[in-house]
Amino acid sequence: MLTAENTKKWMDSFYRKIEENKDYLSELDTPIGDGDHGNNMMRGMDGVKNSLAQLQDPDLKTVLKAIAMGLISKVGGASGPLYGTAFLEMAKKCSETQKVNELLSVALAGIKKRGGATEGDKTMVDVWSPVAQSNAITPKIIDDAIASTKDMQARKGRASYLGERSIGHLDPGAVSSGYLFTALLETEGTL
Amino acid sequence: MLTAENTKKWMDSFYRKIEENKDYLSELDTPIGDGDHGNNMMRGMDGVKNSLAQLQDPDLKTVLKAIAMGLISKVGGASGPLYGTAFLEMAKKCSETQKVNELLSVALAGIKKRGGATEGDKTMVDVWSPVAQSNAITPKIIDDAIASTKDMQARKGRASYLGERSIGHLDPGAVSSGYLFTALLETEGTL
Amino acid sequence: MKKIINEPQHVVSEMVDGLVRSYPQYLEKIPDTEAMVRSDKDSMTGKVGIVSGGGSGHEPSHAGFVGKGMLSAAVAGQVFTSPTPDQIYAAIKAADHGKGVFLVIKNYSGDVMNFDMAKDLAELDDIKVKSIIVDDDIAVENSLYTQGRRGVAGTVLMHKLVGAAADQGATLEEIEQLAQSALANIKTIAVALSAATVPEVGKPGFTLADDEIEYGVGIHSEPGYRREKIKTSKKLVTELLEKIEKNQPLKSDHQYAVLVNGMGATPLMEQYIFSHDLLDQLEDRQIKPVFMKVGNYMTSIEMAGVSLTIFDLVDNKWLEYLNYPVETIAW
Amino acid sequence: MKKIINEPQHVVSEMVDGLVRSYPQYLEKIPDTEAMVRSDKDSMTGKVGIVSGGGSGHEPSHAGFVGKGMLSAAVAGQVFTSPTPDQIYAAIKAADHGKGVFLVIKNYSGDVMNFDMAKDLAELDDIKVKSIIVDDDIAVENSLYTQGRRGVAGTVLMHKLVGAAADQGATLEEIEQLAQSALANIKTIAVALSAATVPEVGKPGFTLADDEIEYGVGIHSEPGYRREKIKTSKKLVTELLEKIEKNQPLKSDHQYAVLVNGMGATPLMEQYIFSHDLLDQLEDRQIKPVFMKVGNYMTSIEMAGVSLTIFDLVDNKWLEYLNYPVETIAW
Ligand SMILES: Nc1ncnc2c1ncn2[C@@H]1O[C@H](COP(=O)(O)OP(=O)(O)O)[C@@H](O)[C@H]1O
Ligand SMILES: Nc1ncnc2c1ncn2[C@@H]1O[C@H](COP(=O)(O)OP(=O)(O)O)[C@@H](O)[C@H]1O
Ligand SMILES: [Mg+2]
Ligand SMILES: [Mg+2]
Ligand SMILES: [Mg+2]
Ligand SMILES: [Mg+2]
Repeated sequence: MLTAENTKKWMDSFYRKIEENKDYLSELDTPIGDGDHGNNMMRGMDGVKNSLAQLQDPDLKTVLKAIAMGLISKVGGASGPLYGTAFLEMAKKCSETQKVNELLSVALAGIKKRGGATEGDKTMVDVWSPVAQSNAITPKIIDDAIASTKDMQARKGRASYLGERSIGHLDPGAVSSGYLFTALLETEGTL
Repeated sequence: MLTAENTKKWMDSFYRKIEENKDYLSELDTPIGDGDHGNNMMRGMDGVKNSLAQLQDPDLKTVLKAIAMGLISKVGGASGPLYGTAFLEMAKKCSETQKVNELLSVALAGIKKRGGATEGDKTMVDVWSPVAQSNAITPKIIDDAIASTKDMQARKGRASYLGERSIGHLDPGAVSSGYLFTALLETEGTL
Repeated sequence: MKKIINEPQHVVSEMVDGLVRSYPQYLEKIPDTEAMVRSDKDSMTGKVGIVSGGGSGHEPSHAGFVGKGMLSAAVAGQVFTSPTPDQIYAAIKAADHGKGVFLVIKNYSGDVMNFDMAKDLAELDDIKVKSIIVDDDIAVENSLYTQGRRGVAGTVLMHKLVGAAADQGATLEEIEQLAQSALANIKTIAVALSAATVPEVGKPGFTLADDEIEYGVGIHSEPGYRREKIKTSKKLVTELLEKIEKNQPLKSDHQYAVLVNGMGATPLMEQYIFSHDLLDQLEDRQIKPVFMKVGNYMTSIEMAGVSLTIFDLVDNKWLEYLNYPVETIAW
Repeated sequence: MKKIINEPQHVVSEMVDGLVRSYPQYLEKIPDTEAMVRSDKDSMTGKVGIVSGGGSGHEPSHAGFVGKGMLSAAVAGQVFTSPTPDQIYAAIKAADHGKGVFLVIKNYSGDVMNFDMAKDLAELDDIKVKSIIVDDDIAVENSLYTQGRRGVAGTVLMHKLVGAAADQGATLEEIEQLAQSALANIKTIAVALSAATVPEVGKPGFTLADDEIEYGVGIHSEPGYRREKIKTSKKLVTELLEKIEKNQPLKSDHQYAVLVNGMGATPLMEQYIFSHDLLDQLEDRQIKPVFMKVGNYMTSIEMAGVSLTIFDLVDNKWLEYLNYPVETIAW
């Protein structure tokens, strides 16, 4: 169950993972993208941190919306509207349910709609989809999902310009999504 | 005594020296100029060769004028109008006298007037002047004159931008003038 | 990385400030954004607004084309990164004068999604918004199963067309129609001699050997379709022109507009030589462009190279739009 | 050397052909020369002709400024080499419409002497010719015993002034007077990050380490006054502004025009950031320029760097001339 409190903790943990892996994410984005995914996510999470810091006693919906707006208004790259849309959709749904898997399902639907990608296109969808569909998220589900993008040929995003040459590299957005779900796993009280 | 015939031979010989030393002249022009003196002189002497080739049985005046126009219309750099003026002045004077030292004197005056340089300014004048003033040109006069430019500080032309840093380098225009006079020395019947 | 900058993370805000302060007669900054709107507000009254933008690093695009007869506003994202929806939305609001706003978007997933979200925001405010997604770069084979072709220098010609139409009072629907029919006739292809360095990254997006070039590179160092040893300008023209021809036949009874675009570090000397060879090879096909521009219009920071855009002027009106007078910094 | 060219010895003729063929509405080539004259002949009738030129490699100078309200003709020499008298003379003849011709010459011994000989030729034909020798580069200490200061980017502002005056019907004497009084108030200083490569030479005119810059470099790779490690844009501005101030005090009650000029390979992004810092530091002196331009106007092939020109508008008329409308490729 998501609450305002544990969602903030989740974001603290995600922030630290992005901070630690900023250079790695940008490196992953270099052979098959434009080398900025780490910088983009860091800028976004700085935005999230600032938005959240300004809230006093917020409810869950306010927290989720602030996360969305922080990402949307700071990232700019493809990942911004995608992550942003995910949290926006969760914010819309959270008055109805606070169950993690139900919220992740609407988030996934939002990402798919915004970006037009589907499973197998070598994008973050390939991590969001198995995670959202599992009844119990495990490190293995996350890691397998990330690893599955390696052998895919990209059909969306910048990596798609490379055609077959995109095969053999992990998708950077899949890796950052992995951090998001690992952070979620580690946040007491969310699952 | 200059004649149409020996002047053409003189130019043949000067052409070959420029051709052989084109890179060396440009190299000399690199530390204290813009590295193009060899290219400039080569373009000029190609112009001279073409102009002369078009003449049928020319007199001395026509030959000297053709040399001047070849240089003036092809070089562009500082050396073009200077060498060009020198031969133009000789063309003007040659109906009166064909004596080499008298012709070189009016040529020198033309160079000085055109460029405003005087002896000691580290330019071609420092070779033209001792040569024009000597009753008998010798290799030693030429070589000493060239060498004298090494320790001078440039006060005219591009090299003057360097101030004291121009000291310690031969002046490229002095060196090419040296080839001109060596070629003259080597041309039977001119002196 | 050797650049005239201060802190790499501030390049965009300092650049935008430098731009609007240097050219107050053309540009005004929209407060709290990196978006810029035309200073000459009167020239927008009663007309459809035209908004463009994208990542920074393509200067003079996009702000250099803001002004009477061309763009109403432009949004500058981080270097090579789409601007965010809130900023685009601010530009839309500033450009709207009751007749709606037309967005010129380059086909990159980031740009498309961010502009899309901005459109959603504007529509909530009852601003009518339509858009064109420019995908003129023929380097990438088009396919339903990819992001599709990228938007590059042809975007500048698109700005000119829709800007002129808007200034002449065209409606939002007419402008959308114009943009769509023109887009199908605009093709671009580039060759790079060196890559750009994003200040925050600090090293070039790719590396080419001292004698190597790459065909088909995008404006953010996206990979092209072939690397080989540097060739003469004549041969580069041949390669690029044949590539264009494969996508859009060049016909002697058509009228063409041509844009030879420097990528940033390539001197005009080389661009003019390239143009000379291009005009020769078009002449071989009995084609003499009726409109031509040569210079740095859609750059990739300090990348060396050129792109060639050929615009088949199927509709007579388009040439008129290209020649329509504008007041901008860079057209 | 990686360039988009064919044979190095043909760069100038191919460039000139490319230029006139790309822009026939502005330029016409004078047969058998590398000189170009305004296509719009009517705009020259009854007016003093303005002719400029110099070595090639400074594009868009000088032909980019040929057109109504600015230059009548421009002559392109070999790269970094003065044009020859016969070519300059051809341009003078094409520019003369009975009111005489004014020459804008940059202070290099080659240019001065070649233009001088052209003047002699023109005077033999009874064409009245006057001239200004532009020497705005303050990097070199001026002295009676040297060639004196070089002519650099300030020349572009000189073109604008005399071109506007000529278009408004000024006499040759009035133009000479205008040029002389303006010249005393135009000061320029540059900083280079890398050098240019003349195609026929094939290697850069000088080399700077990866973290080195040089202040005071000329537009043909002439040496400057100091090398040091690269600094922030703010500090570069401080250095250049103080150097200018030593030559010409900056006063809060004067009006200034400013030209920030890219040397060829420096992207506009950096030029705008530099401009931002410049405007800050001028503001510290209570100065806000009344006229400003930022871009590549007087380049040095693919040299990286910028030059800063400050023009003290002592006479009110000068601002009017700067703002006077022109029809050129590059102003
Ligand atoms: N259309 C899309 N649908 C889903 N995910 C996408 C799409 N386009 C890009 N992505 C994701 O975004 C990631 C790249 O993000 P980022 O580098 O921040 O943006 P940009 O590509 O604009 O530089 C990719 O690795 C991929 O996971
Ligand atoms: N004012 C002058 N008077 C006499 N000789 C000069 C003058 N200026 C330059 N020179 C000569 O010209 C030479 C340089 O010629 P060159 O390199 O062909 O021209 P540029 O300097 O225009 O590149 C110098 O070495 C010097 O001898
Ligand atoms: Mg990226
Ligand atoms: Mg030289
Ligand atoms: Mg990006
Ligand atoms: Mg020279």
